[in-house]
Amino acid sequence: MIALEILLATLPLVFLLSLLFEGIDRKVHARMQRRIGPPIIQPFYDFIKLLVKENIVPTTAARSIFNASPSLAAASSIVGAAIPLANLIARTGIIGDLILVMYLLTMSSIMIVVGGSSSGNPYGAVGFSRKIMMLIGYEIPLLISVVSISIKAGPSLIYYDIILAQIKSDKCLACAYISSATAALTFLLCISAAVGVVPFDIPEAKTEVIHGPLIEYSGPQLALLKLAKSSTIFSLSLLAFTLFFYFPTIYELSIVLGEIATLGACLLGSLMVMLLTVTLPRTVFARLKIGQAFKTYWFFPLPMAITSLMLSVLGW
Amino acid sequence: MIWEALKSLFKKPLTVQYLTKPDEKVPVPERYRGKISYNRDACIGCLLCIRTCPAGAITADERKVSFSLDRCIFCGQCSETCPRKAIEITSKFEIVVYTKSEIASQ
Amino acid sequence: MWKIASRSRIKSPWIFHLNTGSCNGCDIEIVAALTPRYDAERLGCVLVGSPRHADVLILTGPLTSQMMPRVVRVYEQIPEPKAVVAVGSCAISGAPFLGSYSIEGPLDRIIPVDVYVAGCPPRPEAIIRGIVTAVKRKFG
Amino acid sequence: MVNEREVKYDEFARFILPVGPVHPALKEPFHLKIIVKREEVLDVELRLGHVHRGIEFLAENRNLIQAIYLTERICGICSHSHTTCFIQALEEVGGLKPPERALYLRTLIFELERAHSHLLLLGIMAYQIGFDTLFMYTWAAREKVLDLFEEITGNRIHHAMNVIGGVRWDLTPKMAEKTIRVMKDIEVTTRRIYDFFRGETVEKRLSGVGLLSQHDAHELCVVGPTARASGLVFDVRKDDPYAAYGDLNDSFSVISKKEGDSYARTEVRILELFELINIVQAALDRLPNGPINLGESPVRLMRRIPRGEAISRVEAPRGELIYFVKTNGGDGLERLKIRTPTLANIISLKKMLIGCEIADVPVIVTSIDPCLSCANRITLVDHETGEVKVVNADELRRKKS
Repeated sequence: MIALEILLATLPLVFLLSLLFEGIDRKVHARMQRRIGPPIIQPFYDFIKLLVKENIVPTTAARSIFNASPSLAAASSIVGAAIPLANLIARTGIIGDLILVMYLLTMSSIMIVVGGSSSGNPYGAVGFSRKIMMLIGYEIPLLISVVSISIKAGPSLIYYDIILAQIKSDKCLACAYISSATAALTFLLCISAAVGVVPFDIPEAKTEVIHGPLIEYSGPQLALLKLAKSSTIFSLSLLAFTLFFYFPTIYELSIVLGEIATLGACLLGSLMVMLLTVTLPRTVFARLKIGQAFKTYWFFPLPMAITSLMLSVLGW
Repeated sequence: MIWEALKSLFKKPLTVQYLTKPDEKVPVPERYRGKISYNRDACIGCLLCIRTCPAGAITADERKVSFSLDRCIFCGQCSETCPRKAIEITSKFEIVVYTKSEIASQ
Repeated sequence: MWKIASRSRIKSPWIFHLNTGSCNGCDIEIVAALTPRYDAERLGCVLVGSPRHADVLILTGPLTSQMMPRVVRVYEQIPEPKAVVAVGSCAISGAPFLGSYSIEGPLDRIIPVDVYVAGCPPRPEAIIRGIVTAVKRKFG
Repeated sequence: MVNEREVKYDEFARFILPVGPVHPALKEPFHLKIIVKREEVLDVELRLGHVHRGIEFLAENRNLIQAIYLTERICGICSHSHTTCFIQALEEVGGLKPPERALYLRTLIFELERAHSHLLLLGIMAYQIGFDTLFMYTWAAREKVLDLFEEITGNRIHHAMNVIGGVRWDLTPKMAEKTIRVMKDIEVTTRRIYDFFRGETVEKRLSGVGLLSQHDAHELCVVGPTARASGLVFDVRKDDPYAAYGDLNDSFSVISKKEGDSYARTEVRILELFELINIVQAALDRLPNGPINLGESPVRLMRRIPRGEAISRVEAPRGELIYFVKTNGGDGLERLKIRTPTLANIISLKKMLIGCEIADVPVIVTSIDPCLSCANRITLVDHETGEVKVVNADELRRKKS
């Protein structure tokens, strides 16, 4: 199984890339506020520092869940990011891996709030109820948009098949079909809620619920949770770019450097996606209230996702 | 707001790179009330400064005065009260110390 | 390995700020240290909301009797290793408030303080310098 | 059966959420015990006193000059208002009349302080709703005002500008020029900030939140921008002019809004920023020449103040500030009583908070611009009988020992 080996090899790559992406995000965010901002490797410093810090488990916490959930969250989101990256490198896929990735990413964000609510802190509990409400809001349109794109590309639930479809038609899917363009828009709109950054960071709002689920975590546990969050950002922006905007004509030009050029271009593209969907909204919007965020998602992305699904079934 | 943010992205940051670039500092104005300096020879021992110091940082000491700078609140009242200008305000503001007694020597 | 750890600690001091009865002067200067002019984040400083995440505890104010048990609790909640910075004259000695019935005297009576930053209030530059000095001494 | 289950669910969903005394939304310690049901706030219990430093008691044991600096350190944001108010009372007792130029300079610093305080509040407001960029922009503009303070008075926060019978530092023509330049800058920035505050997301978070009707505002005796946002037109600068406000009466008008929500309270502050720019410009235009204080040594002036009492009030950035001063004829105070604007406003929080969402709590608390270091007074409430008992300093000391 060469694919498994590649998958294992991608894990450290995901770790590095997601922290690097977070560093770039913070730098650009700072520059938009006319500050210098932290150095790009700042997330690495933070991660290592938290790893070697003391770990405190509050006496009120349900110990086993509290201890297990950060590792579970980090593991599932890193694997969730590694699968698409490994498939992109190995140029293969297994049936249903797209569903697996979406599931793992959701799992990671659920694990974070489960751990938070097991800490026994009332703010953790508020964070939990808010996160569940947010999940209902964004998860449905997100999944529908993925289903819509997979219908267009096959229909197939293999991640690499969708990329193959784009290579075959020599066009990115979002440029080729109206339904895919709508699905792409939905997906992009959902990213900032799925990763929980400012207009939708309601479950972990610092000034309202003091980081919500993260409140009682310290040291290595917190490092893992932060890693889970940044690799979710990385994974979702990579997915968004490769599923919808994979421009095959550009990548397949250079045959000599083929693999590396393709990968590099994909990463650059997903960086752009991240800057557009994570950094920019968190710079220019204020945090919404839970009711408003919920309404936002049910009024715009959900109808859009359903439209795109219908259009793709109709073959547009 | 979006335009503002994007424009700022390409503007020079407002940051003064204190500590990360040598010799870069926000300028200290002339009137800045920093650490006080005491000229013992000019002092005539009228003890008026002790009466007006709001923090009780000045104590009598052999017909002159001595300062416990850890209590100083940098109001500059002592230098204003002093009839001989024996107490002067300097513009020194970076007083970062490990123990309280070091404040006087910094 | 140890070198990397201590370098990371120096490069990423997360701050928890606690007001123990200060007049706001030092508190707004601490916040001002994060704003574009001074931008403490370029040195890795982030203001966090929960003491569990913090490395550096910044204390301002002369320590009122109501805040005393809370200061101890917050201090205990911060995971090791930690540094404590006392900002402002009140935090150092109690300055103009000494002698009041509700002041429990200088901070270092109840918790160990690593670095004192004098001033009333100190300029944001001095506060940044204080944080950097504290982490260098404590974690370096 | 169904009923029982409903009741149980109700009890499950209802829990107590402590806000403070240590909370990132509050820069100062202050305790709110909030009983919430899911996201809704059912009841609020307010507790103050975490930053009570006993300043009134301390001032009674010090001489007048020391008391000036003590009142300055009541609050770092409105330090000049406190000293102005205190010194006005002293001057009234002593029958001292500060020269015209001193009054104008006091007014100038006063308005600059209002500018810095309002910009600060706008920034904090943006920070509370998670709008970091707006917070950064606002505070970057505020830095310019602080630079001005540093240049004129020698410190960014505690100005130490007032002395008995005048002011301590003069304004050089160069500084006046710079002030005008900075004010023009601030006007431009404030316009931009106003646009941002009118933007979609911010308005969504603020408007309709924390309603305080005109009737309630009147009943609860709120002051300052909080009252003016609820439709009460009341401003000490206009109604009972002090310092140079009598002469500058024509250069500004009192801003007032009818809505009474958090957005109106924020908007009043933004519009007041424009007004105060006018005041500063008018004050600089009409600045008379002459001495800036009575030219006597402070210690001698302090001794000239006889036994007597006076009440003085000013319009601090947060509202009406009242000082009652009773001197003992020596150089000390017999009694000092301070009624700060936040103390008047903070009671209205309970009215505003009940029925809102958890997410609105920091917004509402910030919208009255609480300055808790001003507001802490000791009042003990006996929980069983509900009896309210005010404890004086002597009793407290006995309790401590």
